[in-house]
Amino acid sequence: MLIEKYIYLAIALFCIGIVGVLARRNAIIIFMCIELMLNAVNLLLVAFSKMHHAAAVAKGATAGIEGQLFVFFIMVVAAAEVSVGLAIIVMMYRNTHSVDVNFLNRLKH
Amino acid sequence: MIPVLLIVIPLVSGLLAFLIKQEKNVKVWSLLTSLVTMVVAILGIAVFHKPEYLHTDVAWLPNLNSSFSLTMDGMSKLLCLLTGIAYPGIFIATWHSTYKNPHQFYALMLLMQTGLLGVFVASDALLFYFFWELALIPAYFLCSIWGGERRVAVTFKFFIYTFVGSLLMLVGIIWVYMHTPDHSFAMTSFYKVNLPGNTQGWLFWLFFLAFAIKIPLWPFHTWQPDTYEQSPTAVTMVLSGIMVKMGVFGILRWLAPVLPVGLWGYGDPAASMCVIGMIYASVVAMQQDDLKRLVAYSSIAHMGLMGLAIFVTSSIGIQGVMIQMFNHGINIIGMWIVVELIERQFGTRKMSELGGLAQQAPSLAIMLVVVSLANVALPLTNAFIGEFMMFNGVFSSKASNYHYIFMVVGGISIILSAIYTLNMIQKVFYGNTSSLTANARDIRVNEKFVLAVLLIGIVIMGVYPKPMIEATKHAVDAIYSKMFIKLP
Amino acid sequence: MDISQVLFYALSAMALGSAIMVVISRNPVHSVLWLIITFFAISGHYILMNAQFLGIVNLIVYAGAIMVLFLFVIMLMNLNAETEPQKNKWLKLAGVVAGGCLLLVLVAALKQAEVKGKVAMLETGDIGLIRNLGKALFTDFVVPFEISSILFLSAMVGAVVIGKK
Amino acid sequence: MNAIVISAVLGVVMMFCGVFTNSKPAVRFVAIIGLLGLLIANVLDMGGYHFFNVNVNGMLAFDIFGLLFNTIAFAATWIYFLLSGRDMERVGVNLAEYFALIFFVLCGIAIVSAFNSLLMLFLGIEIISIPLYILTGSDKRNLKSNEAALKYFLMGAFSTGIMLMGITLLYGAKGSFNMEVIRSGTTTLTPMLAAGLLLLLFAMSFKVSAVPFHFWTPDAYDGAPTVFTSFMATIVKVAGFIAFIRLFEGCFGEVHKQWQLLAAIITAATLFIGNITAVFQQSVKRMLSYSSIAQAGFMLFALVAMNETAKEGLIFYAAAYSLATIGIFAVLLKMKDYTFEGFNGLAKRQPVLAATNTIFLLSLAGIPATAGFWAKFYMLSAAINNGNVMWLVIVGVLCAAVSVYYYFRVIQAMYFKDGEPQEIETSRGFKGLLIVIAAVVVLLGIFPHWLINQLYSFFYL
Amino acid sequence: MNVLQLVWLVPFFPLVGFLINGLLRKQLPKSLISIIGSGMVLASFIVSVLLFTEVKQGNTAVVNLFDFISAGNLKIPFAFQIDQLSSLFLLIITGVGFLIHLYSAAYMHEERNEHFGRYFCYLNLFVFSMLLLVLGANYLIMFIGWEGVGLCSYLLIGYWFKNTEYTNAAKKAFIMNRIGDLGFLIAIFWIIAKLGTVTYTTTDGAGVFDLYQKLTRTDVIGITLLLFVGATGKSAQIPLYTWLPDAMAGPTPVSALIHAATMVTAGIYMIARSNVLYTMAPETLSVVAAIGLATALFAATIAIKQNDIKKVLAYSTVSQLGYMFLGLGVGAFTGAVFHVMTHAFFKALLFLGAGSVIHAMHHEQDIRRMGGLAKKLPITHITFLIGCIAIAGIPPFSGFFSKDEILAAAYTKDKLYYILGIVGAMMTAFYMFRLYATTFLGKFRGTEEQKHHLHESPAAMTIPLIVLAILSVAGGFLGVPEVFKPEAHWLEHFLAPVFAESARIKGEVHHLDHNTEYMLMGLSVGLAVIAILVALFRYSKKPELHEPAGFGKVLADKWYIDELYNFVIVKPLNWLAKWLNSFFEKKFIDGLVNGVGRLVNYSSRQVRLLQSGLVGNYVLLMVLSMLALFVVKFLLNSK
Repeated sequence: MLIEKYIYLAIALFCIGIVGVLARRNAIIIFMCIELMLNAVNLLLVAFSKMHHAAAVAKGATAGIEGQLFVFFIMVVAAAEVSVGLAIIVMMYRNTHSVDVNFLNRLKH
Repeated sequence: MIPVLLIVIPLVSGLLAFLIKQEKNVKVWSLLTSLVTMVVAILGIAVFHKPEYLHTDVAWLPNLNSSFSLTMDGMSKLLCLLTGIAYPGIFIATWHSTYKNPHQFYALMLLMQTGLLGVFVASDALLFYFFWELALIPAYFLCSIWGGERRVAVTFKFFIYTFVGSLLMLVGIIWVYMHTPDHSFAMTSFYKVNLPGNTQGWLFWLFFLAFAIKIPLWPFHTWQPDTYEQSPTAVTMVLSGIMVKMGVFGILRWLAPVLPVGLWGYGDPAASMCVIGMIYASVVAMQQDDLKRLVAYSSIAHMGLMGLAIFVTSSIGIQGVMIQMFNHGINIIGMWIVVELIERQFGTRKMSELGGLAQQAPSLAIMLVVVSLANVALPLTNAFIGEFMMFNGVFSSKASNYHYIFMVVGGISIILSAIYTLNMIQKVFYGNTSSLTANARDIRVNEKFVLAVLLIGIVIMGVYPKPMIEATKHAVDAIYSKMFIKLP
Repeated sequence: MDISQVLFYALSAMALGSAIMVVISRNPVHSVLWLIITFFAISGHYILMNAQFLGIVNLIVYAGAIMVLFLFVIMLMNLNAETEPQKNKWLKLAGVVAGGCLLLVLVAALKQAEVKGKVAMLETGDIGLIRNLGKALFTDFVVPFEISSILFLSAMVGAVVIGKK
Repeated sequence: MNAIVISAVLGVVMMFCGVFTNSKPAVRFVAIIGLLGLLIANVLDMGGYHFFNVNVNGMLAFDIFGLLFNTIAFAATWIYFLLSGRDMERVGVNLAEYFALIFFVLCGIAIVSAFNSLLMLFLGIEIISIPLYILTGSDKRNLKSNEAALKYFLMGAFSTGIMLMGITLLYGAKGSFNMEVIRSGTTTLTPMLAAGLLLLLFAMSFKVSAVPFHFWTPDAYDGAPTVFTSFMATIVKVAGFIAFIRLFEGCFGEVHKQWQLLAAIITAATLFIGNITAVFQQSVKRMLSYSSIAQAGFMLFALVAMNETAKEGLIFYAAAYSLATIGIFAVLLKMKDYTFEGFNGLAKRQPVLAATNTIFLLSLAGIPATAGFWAKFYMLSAAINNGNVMWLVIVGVLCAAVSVYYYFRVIQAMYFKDGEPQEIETSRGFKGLLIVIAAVVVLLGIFPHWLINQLYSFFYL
Repeated sequence: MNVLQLVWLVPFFPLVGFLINGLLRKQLPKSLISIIGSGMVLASFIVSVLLFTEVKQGNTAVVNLFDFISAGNLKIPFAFQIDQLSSLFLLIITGVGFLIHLYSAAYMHEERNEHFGRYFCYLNLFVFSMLLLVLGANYLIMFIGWEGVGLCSYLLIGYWFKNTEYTNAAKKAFIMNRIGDLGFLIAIFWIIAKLGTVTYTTTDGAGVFDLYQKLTRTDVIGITLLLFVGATGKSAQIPLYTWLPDAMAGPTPVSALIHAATMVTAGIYMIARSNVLYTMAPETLSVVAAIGLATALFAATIAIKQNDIKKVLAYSTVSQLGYMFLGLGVGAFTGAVFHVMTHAFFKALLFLGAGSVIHAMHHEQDIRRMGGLAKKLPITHITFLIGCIAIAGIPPFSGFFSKDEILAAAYTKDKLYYILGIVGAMMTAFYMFRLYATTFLGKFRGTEEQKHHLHESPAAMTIPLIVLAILSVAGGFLGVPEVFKPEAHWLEHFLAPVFAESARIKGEVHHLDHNTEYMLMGLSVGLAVIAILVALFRYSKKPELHEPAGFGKVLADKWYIDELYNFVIVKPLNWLAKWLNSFFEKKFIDGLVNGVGRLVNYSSRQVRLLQSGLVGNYVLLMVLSMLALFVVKFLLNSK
């Protein structure tokens, strides 16, 4: 499979994620869209990892492995982030009974 | 050694003054300090005038090739002397003024003196900039705490305005520093820099702005009348008598010899600003009712002449500037003392509310008249010598194509200065007494003493200027030769 | 067009389609479900590229754990289409346009990418196997591995600080 | 490595401290002592005493630059603990946890000052960010704190996504996360490299709150408990810069010319927006957060100029800026009213606070004889030395002049205005410490190289 | 020791007097003050006489006191030059000066002690400055004296400082003088720029008058014109004359000394001193002659309708100064100097006489309220009459000789000059005798009280009158024209060395033949006598008491020149100042400066709105900026 296709796909997913962040007001949905962005990145990383592996397969069998490990770490971090992020969102909800980010405008100017 | 003492004495004593709580004590303390400083300055000029006494060079920032290097040369001598003399004079003359928190007031005054003296003796560009800014901070606090009604806003404007200028100068200094042959901030290295013409052109404006704002030259002058008006008079004396000289001094020491091509290239526009300023300030001065503002505008006019004399580049003009810096300092301090005496006694500086003082306070009147005459540069007063040389320099300049026009138009300010000065004398001293001045009393002994010393100085320097000219001669030659040597 | 290509396109379409649905679903619960479908599609891609471990982990961690957490929170808050706040139409449009432009710009920028024409190897190569990954993880990548533990610790402490009444 | 391990351990220790003791002074004491130990360990690291010989496999690379920065960051944090540690108690009950989180942040700082792989950068930044999200929202009942935390978190996560995309693109182009590999052979910016670079630039700009990625800063700083704002706005922020410089010099140093303009644009925008917006603020706290953006603009000069002067200057800037800002925040923490009016007449009631605060403000404004002057001096020198960006230098100095406007408003309030008497509790030690810091600021302002020379000479022992 | 080396004593004495009187004016009694004041001038006079005897033998000297300004190539010593011209002026200044000091002692007796001291201190300072002016060996020293006398004039005009009108007059005098001074100053710079020196002449031929040939035509015309601008200021010529009539606000002896006898002749002295340069510039000389003549006539017309005794004399002074310039303009340097001398005698006499009258009339100056004073004030009357005859140019009084010399030279130059000059002379005779007749003849028209107190002045006042009267009568014999007696023009021979160089340049001068000269003399004397008779006839019985109307009013109001100046210069200047101060300065320049501040404030207020508080907006802005930077990188900067 040509790498461009993966690139386009990943970018498309990434941008859909961004649009989601831009277009939604629900903090949880926004957060989910960010997760979508991360997944786009993961996909692209794996694709690149395979590409580099293919290019270097003659020289070293493990070339490209760091891409996949990076994906692993991204997942780890994402998990950590989610735990903290959801905690914050829940805390917010407890205080305001809303997850609408547009209500978050006590701090401005 | 001498320049170090000049800086250290007021600095240490100023810091100590913060701790002296009694008003009387702190006054005595600062007076003594200033007297000691004066003696040191005089010693440096008269007794220990060998180079080894007058030059200090201590490593400061080896990584940047900047050293704590101080030199009291021909150029700085007169200004150090002026600062040395002015301070005791100011302290004595304002002895009866009372300030809240006097210890802070006097401490800041002494710290300001440190900055001023530092500017005059620094022979390292970075050090110069340091002191340049340091002189400003105490001035800011002095004006803002002890000034008049609008003091905070006015002083703030003054501060920011000058700060903008000095930051631009800092950029210029760093640029030049990068291009010195030995990558050093030392004055000697700066003088060796040979930059291409167009670079010198824009660098010229960077430096020029800083100095023009400080001097102040038209149209950068609007901070000045307000600040002078709002500051306590003792501070105004320092500001106008000494601090504005920093600008002129800066041009002579750091602009003209370093960027001669820039100066040649843009001398005419700069000089035009000076000339316009001379006329403009004189005309505006005619409309002033507040004594302080009047003196402020007159100072703008006079400083414009100094700028003009430098920007048209002539040896005698620069010589004139050198001694005029001193003379103008003396005269304007005299002027302020009189203003202060009037304000303290009558609580107003409005000329329209005064009048007839000549009957009630003849000594004051005489002092004011003589100082005013020096202000209009009447012959046999000190200012005449300087103005004569400066105008002469302008007229005979070879660098500018418009020097005749500059001189003639600038000369009109001589007439205008007579108009506003005489108006002032008339309104304040002549005519009938007003309700305020009916019971005026004459001046006290200490004030009389300071003024008398000033007057004697004014006349002596006006009659026999030779020592001053001699003292600055070599400095003038040095600068002048540097202004020409690097012509492409 | 061989089977892997067919699969690729199918999975891509699925991923994109469900991703769009995530964004446009009014009901947050639906969004979560669509996102899970997206993750499945992406896992499919991983497996297609012979990165089985990641494919599995993706399903377990993301679809299984994280998304459940989301769903749980949404349920907890009782969010649904009615409570869903609606953004100003223009702002929404601006968001879409901006995102679209970004897509265009990125695509334009990467069209001439230096990797153009290279192939991402499908189904072959064994770097995606647990054995290889594990070996690398505990040799070359042991430092980041340990450090990620600090990350978890801090997240844990954080969750405690925030969550504790 | 000393710093990374020990700070992590200290974090854990603090966690357990919270479990085993309820005595707040004890917790604080442990934290202060621990941090001192961390500082010493780091200095020893500089001197060649490595406690942990870990094979980092090219993931980390310790150099003097990073270690020096660590030292400064730890020292600043130590001062911060001493000055404001007591004020943390007022935020909430989890004092030990706060300290633990701060230690984790320090661990992240130690990582970002030594990363050699983009993976470590990512981890480091996350280790810094996640505790900060928590700390921002640690005042749980306070809606502003909640809001700040959520905003910070959402935007932070967003920027993490951007950064990861950037890293991915670099990986695609170069096949490795190692900075040396990325750097080697990069003589021109190919499209993918350029795209990756841009995305990384955006993400890092976000972390250092450079305009136009600064939007989170005022809100997060304003909403966060003031005591943590102090930490975030100083130590964390300059750590971001260290990472920023390290990343861009390490990866794209060779092609500096090709992205200099972008950096310059961002810098100019940061200077402009930061300074201009600060002018109109009514709250000193919020003003300080804009001021931190403005100061970031100056620190970005290091990125634009990218030479030795710039790096040395950045270290200096870090120290000068952190010291002054921590000092101001420490004073601010004692105030009940964060508006400018709250400072009215402070000089009469608390001359020491007012005087030291004045020195800090002068330092921030870059007045000579304070450390801040040299910070700006180095940055300007670096940019002038670079020569291509004179316009930026001029913008910089004009903005510096604007900065005087808002810094001096505080001075004006303290000295030239009369205000309502308000109770301010200060201990003698607090005042003494403030005086010491002010003295250091002035000392650094007069002998800027003293500190650096001391550290260097120690290192070369 | 050469007596000439003592020249510094001449200004030294008045300086000492100035210092003593100035510092101790409150302590010393009036008598001592007047003794010191007058005595010092007398001492100067004695030294001047000594010097004069030396100079008469043909000895001249330049005495260097010390280096004044010495910078670069420019060396200006503080030096005195004693030669024929300066020594003559010394005699006039100190001699007449002494008499006036003496007179003042009595005249000012009513003043309070300290003011009396102040008066004498000013007066001494004036003498000192005037002596500097004439003694200076270079233009700069002359300029010092030049400004110095201007200052003293200012101080003395405003002596009664309570009166705002007086102080206005003083101010006006100073400012008008300053305008002239600027011209003088520029001339000095011009000379320095071209010749590098301002010393008149040196033994090694490096002075201005030695090197004048190095000057181009433009230079020399420019320099002389500018010097003349200075002269018009000091010597009250068109267009700068208006200060002099106002200067009569000062005490009368001051008017006599400064505004008649000495200071105002400084311009003549200066041109006479620079005769070489002027001879090189015939164009300038024409200008000088034209201005001089115009002033002479113009002022005379005004004098006809003035009713203030001092105003009449003031305009008469302006007019006479015009004659002197006419003399200079037509090349009769000696004649002009001669007229300076005789004018000093008779005009001082007239002023002092007027002072005596005013003294007697208790400060009444309006001649319409006088009349018939001849009997009450006999000495004043006689001496005043002598003064009038002298100024009218009736032989053998001094005025005749000097005026005639000028008119004869004018005739040689251009007959029109002569005709106009003689018309002026006629008018002079007319208004002087109008004054005389109205004041001394007819009936007394003052109040009873004035009449009661009317008495002759004390001896200290009358003695100077008598001495000056004698001089007015006899002074003319120093310059008896060649026609009467060959070689009798002592003054011409005495001054010949001073004007030798210009005489050489001019070459052979065409002399009038004796018949023509007699005819001219006859004509002028005849016309003057007619004018005198008409005046006496008209005014001795029925003086003109009503307010003048028609053209007379124009004359009485001085051709409205003051109003014109006011309208053309003063008002616009004030208006400009007001506009600059209130609009340009505050609104424009300061407005710009403050505008920058306000702009910062304004943009702050606007820019902070970006910080809307909404995460969506923030992210949108971030994405848009990312887009923009991508565009910058990839489309604009696609390297």
